[in-house]
Amino acid sequence: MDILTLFVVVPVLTAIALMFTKDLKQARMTTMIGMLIEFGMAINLIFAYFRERAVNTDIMVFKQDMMWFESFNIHYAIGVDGISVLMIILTATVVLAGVFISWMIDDMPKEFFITLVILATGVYGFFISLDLFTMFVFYEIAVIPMYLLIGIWGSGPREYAAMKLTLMLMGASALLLVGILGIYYNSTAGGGDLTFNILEIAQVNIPFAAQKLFFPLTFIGFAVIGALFPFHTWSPDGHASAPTAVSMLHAGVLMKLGGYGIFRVAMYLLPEGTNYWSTFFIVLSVIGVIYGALAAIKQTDLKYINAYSSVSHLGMVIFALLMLNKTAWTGAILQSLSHGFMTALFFALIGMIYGRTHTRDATKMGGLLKVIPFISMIYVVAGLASLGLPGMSGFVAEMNIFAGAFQHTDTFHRVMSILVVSSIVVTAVYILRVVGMMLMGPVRNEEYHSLKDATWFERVGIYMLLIPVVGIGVAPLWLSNMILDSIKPFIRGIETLM
Amino acid sequence: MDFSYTIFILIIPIAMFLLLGFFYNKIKPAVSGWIGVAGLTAVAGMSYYTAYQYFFNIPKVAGKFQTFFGFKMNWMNYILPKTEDLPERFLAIDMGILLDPISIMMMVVVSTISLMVHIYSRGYMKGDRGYTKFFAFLSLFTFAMMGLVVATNLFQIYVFWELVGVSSFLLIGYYYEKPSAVAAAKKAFIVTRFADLGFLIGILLMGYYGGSYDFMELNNPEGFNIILENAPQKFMGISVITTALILMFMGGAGKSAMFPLHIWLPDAMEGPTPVSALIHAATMVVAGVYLVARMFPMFHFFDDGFALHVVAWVGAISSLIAAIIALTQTDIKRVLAFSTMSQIGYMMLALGVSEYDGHEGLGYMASMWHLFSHAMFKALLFLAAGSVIHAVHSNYLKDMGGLRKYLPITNITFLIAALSISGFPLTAGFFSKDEILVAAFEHNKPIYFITLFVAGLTAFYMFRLYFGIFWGKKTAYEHTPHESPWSMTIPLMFLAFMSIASGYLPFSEWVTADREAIHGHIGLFSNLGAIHWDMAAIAIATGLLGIAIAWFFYKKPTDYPAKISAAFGRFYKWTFNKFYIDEVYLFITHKIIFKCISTPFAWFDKKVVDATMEGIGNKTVDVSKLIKGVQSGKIQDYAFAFAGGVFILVLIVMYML
Amino acid sequence: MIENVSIYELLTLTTLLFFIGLYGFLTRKNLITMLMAIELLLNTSVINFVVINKYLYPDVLQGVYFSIFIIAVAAAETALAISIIINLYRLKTSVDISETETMKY
Amino acid sequence: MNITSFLLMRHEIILLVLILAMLVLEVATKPSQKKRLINIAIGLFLIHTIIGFFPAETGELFGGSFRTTGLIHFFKNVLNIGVLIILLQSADWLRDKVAEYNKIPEFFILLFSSLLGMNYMISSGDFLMFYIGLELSTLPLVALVAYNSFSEKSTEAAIKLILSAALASAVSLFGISMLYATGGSIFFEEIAANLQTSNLAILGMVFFFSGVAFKISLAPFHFWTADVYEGAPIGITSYLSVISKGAAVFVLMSILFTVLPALTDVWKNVVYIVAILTMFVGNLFALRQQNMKRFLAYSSIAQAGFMLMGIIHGGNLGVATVVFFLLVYVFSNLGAFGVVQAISSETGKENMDDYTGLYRTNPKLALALLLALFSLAGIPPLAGFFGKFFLYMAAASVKEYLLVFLAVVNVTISLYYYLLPVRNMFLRKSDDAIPYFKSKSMMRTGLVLAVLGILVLGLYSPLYNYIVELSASVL
Repeated sequence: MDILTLFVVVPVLTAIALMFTKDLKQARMTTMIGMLIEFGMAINLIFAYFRERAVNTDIMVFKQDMMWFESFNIHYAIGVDGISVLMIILTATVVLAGVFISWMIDDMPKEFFITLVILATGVYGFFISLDLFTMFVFYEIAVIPMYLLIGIWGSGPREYAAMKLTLMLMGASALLLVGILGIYYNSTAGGGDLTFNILEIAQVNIPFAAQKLFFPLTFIGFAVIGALFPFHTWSPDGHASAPTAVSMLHAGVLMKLGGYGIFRVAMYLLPEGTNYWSTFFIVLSVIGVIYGALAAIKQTDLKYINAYSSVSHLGMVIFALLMLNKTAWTGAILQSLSHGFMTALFFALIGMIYGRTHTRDATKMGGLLKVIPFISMIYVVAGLASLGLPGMSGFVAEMNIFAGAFQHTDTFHRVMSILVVSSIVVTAVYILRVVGMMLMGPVRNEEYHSLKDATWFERVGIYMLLIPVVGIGVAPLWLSNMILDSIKPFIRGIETLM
Repeated sequence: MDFSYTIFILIIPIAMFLLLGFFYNKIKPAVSGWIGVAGLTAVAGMSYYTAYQYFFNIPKVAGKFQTFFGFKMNWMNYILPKTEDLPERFLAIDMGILLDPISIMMMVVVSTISLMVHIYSRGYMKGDRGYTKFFAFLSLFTFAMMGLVVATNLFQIYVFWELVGVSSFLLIGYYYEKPSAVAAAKKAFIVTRFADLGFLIGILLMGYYGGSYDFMELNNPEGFNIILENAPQKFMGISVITTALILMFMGGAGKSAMFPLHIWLPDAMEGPTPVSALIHAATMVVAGVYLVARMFPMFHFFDDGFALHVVAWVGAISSLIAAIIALTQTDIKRVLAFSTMSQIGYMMLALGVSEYDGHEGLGYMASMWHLFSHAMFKALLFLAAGSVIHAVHSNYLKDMGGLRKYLPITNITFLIAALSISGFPLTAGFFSKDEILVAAFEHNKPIYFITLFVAGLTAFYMFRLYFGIFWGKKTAYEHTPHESPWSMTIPLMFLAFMSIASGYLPFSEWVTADREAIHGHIGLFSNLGAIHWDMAAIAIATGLLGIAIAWFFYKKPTDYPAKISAAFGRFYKWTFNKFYIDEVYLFITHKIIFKCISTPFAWFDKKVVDATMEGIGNKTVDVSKLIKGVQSGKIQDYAFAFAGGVFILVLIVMYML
Repeated sequence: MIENVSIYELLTLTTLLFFIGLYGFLTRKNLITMLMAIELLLNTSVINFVVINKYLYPDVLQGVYFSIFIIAVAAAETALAISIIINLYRLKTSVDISETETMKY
Repeated sequence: MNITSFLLMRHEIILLVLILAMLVLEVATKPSQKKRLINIAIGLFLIHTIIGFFPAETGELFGGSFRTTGLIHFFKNVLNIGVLIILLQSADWLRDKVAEYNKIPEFFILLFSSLLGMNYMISSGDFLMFYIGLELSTLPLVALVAYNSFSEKSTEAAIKLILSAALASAVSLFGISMLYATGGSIFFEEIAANLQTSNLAILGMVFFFSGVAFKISLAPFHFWTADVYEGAPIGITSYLSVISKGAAVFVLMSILFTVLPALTDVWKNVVYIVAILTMFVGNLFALRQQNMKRFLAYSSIAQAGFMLMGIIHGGNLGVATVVFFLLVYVFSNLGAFGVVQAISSETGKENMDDYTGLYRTNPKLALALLLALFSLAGIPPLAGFFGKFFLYMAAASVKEYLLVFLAVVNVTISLYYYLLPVRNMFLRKSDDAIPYFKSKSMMRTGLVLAVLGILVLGLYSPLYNYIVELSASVL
């Protein structure tokens, strides 16, 4: 079994093992072990990747190709480049942290962890697959468990939120499917087999008419899960109703599928389409950035605030991707990573605070710094990371994005870039607003004085997410280099047009 | 010459921060206090040693001080796309330590004040819950400020710029249970953040058009033509570079509380007094000045100094407004805050009126000198004020008076500082301020008169303060105020000494725009030149006039002040309310941004975007409700549908297609 | 092959019959009558087959055989239908079509 | 032609033997012993199913009125498996409900003869054989629908079915007669050879099409479906929804492809319109259903709409995808119906709300239903996804992107209502949830078979490749 397929196999085995567990203890131990193995593999993968990269100059390494459905030339084709490696590490970390955070899940723990693990399977598969069909399969595998996770273990209007989320994401994948089929049936320039293999499709240039038609389908198909305005409405409700670990996984990893897919499929395979449509989608993404930030100002529910800030941050990712230059793309990938860790951390903390105060309404809390200093300080740190404080991952990512954006000298791009840059102020406003309301000020509620600070497993989860946030922020060089050399082959297709 | 040890100037504070921060509940307060002092002593020692090495032991080259790098590493790279004449290339971002006269001077200032504040805080903060946390934050700030002053490039300066802002946020909000403190902290951070937006955009533009962030490359006059070729765009008649510079100055104005971005500074006084002394008087608030000084060649050469004129006038206006407002404030820390603002305005305008080479660069030297001496006496003023507050537990003049016999040391030191800031002869303030006046006089008459006027006002309100606190009416104190402990008075005395002594440093030889020793006017012990008594006389006269009026009004309680304020009426009210600038901001942020933008957005999101998505779903269900009657349960209807279906299909395929 | 009657008349006849049958099926309220209408419908096809066979392809007797089978099957169909209708009558004591409208929507 | 060549009709002959055997046993056994017949019959049919998998040679009989190819053979096996599962699932119902009326053997006789009719219909080589097969498959079904002769619903359903069916067959006969007139023969080859595009031919095609569409329950010929499904015993409902629909689709496809290639452009339009209409009608009606049987009825209508996408393609690829989808559909639908039947035969509850909190009381059943519904909705990695995806591929390969788009929109709609039972079973708790019960061994075997199919069929690609090979030979 090759190094990549294991990433899909291990979770499946974990799920199977989970079916035989009796109670919470066994279930969480099993999951933790499985996910620890996964995490170890992810760490190992990055070293393996560097070793391989040293001798192997292909776009993708660790390639595996297995014929699946011969008549359609559908393969089980996998492989990774630097970007997918990073995404896999992100996934492994967030999932493991999520397991720790949901250490005390009481209702149907076995089922919870099984569903969670299946979700993880889908995500891993998505990140390693090179074949559009395989990719699509894993994409849907990753999306569907959300319904059960939110619906069963959620809170508030969970049924509504779960249904909304599932339908919108599935509707998106419907568009995506049409786009993929369109790509498939144009994937050969006269003669030769049709193929789903991304790398092979990238060799032929798809007729412009087809690109014009299928780019928006593919793009929107992915952008919905990337919470692009105006397709973001599933995310606030979904996040708000989801249980902690699921919000973490969802905001931390699942929403990254969008940007990743746009980068890997839509823009890589349909460069001319990208060029043709970029203006339109840039406008959308910029609206998303500003709009998400401004909408977050008015929210009082912590999870809603984070959901909207995710809309804003991920809008930045899409914006950066559409800037079509290396710096911005590096920024986009970094932003995905940083947002992944940071938001996961945020949701973990919100979950802890909610578990203690039983409210998510920031206006009802106050002075938490006094009663639960550890959680509160970490919350402040996460907040600072989110508003792009130097030394945190967010700053590095945003700076790359801005620097890339400012390399366009025409007025349209300039205006858009300035709008996006100005979002950092709004971000500061809503972050500090929450910090001021919730953590600082006098303690509003007397029984808060009896609250306990984070437990050991919560601390483990927190540190797992905090370390990368700071790490990326302090020493971004190796990371950006790694991303850069993975981006080069992708940018080429675009640059020839510009 | 090897300066690599300077890296420890950064490492020690951050190490202290991590140590104190992670074990804030393990370490005993006393211990943490000593850790802080010890660390800072080491840092200060190293700074002094560096300064000594740099100014005395290193030969100048062609009469210029050279630039050294204590340390430099590549932190990140951007890719600049290839243009028609240039290939695709790296835009490197380094982290490092740059040593040249101004950075070393700043190192000395920061480490000195920080050390003093550490010592002072051991007494001032005794018995506070977050004692250890406080020292951790102080260390963080020291680290950030040091990183800022030794920055080798624009990007590094921005990085530490933000860190400074955050540590300022944390320290202002130190008493986080006081809502006012929280509000002040938020205000400070957000206002400066807004200013930094300009800074950031400026940096981005500069990076793209200048092709580098590195000061050495940007500030080297030979490279300017190339930059101008790469940046041909003209925007309202000025080149992109100048736009970038002005935007960067916006950031500087924000940090240095220049009009109209000064509103956060008075509120920032909510923080503990040592913090106000360190951050909001001596070091952080002069970061803007430092930035302009750092980029001085660009400011000076592009569009023949357009940006520099902006700096000059912003500085002048700020100093005037601040001085006027300071007249009427009753919270002593706020008075000091406004005087800080006005003094920084001095430094700005001094830079603004300065030229580049030789004696023309007098303003630059003056500004740096004033920065130095101001740091000393303003820190002293704050610490003394802190000692007073410590004694009477109030910030307001009305609760004070006749304290001179209770607090002798504080009284003396405060007096020295007040004299120094009023430019009393032979104090540090006298020398540095006079250089500024000369520079202004030589290059820009209107600004000169503003400056002179402000000097008078400064003298007046400082002594209003002094008499109000230590003389004036006999106030009855419920428990008699007592002099502060040694840990607090020693820094006072040291700084008092400095706020005289720093007047006798040969700045004109050390810190100049083109780094060549120039002919200063006042440098008594400098072998170059002697006092221009004509200029000095005017200044002294103004200062003494101010002091005299203050004496006349406030030494004994009189009713003149009431009369005057009544005479001014409306104007007085305006001044007292700081010209309602805060209210304007409040209106913009709350009424406009919150009410008119954010709320509608939230509404729009729920009611329009979301509703549309909902609507699609609901409509589908409605349709299915609508058509349910078709399934009527009657066979004959079914049969009719059947037949009709056939019929229509036939029609379609036969005639329509 | 009937003298001076062309295929067209016959086909027109069957078509008419077809629509009459359809009309009957759609309008009658009595299940038995509806069955008769069905018979009419089936018979049109029977006639069709015979006529087409006789007029167009007289050499092979496919149509004729087909028609025989149709008649047979129709008989079976009717028998089945009648039996079920009887069952309905047993339950509801009525053979009106309106008895069979309980399941809808 | 010698006697051995009759072995081409192996399926039919064995079925006939089974029917006769049941007749004999019916006479032979005492009423008290009749329950045994259930196991015997199922055992016999199992044997038949197994025999069906032995390789069979292809060829023609009766001068071409009966023909069999690899694909037809394979498809008959699919039907057998389906029927076997249905039998297993309805064994309990027979034992508990039907035995007292002493009508057990008839059930098998009728069911087998209906299946026999299907087989003949599938491998018919001329319209006569086709017509006989059609009727032979329909009439016993009517009897079966009316099987519970004391239930008014059942009777009503039967009447609706027989009358509509009669009308449909009459119309399609009328159409066949026209095709006969234009094609000059009732043999498929000859019609295919000398049929030209003419209004009469088109008219005949549409009439004929509507007759078959009725059996597939395509809109607007689908109205009987929901009512009959609701009224009929569940076993029969699943038979209707899976076997007879599947067979009809297969026949429609092979006739359209092999007999009416001359009219391809015309029938493509017809199929196109009907496909879109069917999908939307099925989904929109299914949205609000409460009765699980009606719900599944409409969902199966929508599924039929999807199948037409493969027919649109009009080539080998289309055949392969449709057959594969049918195979998958058999398992998915039977899984769903099986659970419904298990619950209804245990508690008599058939409403969606009765399923509330099912997972906490009967996790296995709930899981089976979940898988079945997800497979129907086309969620990977379940078989249904692959079935649907290949249909899209088929449609997209002839550039019918609009059709694919509408189809995926419908999938999204369908997902909504497929999730409703899931919501009730998993998301909600209920105090009066269906208490835990242990279903009989046969029922369990049936469900396990179905679930296994759902899980394995899609991922196991050689199966699909095999179908591709077979379908290459049919056209």
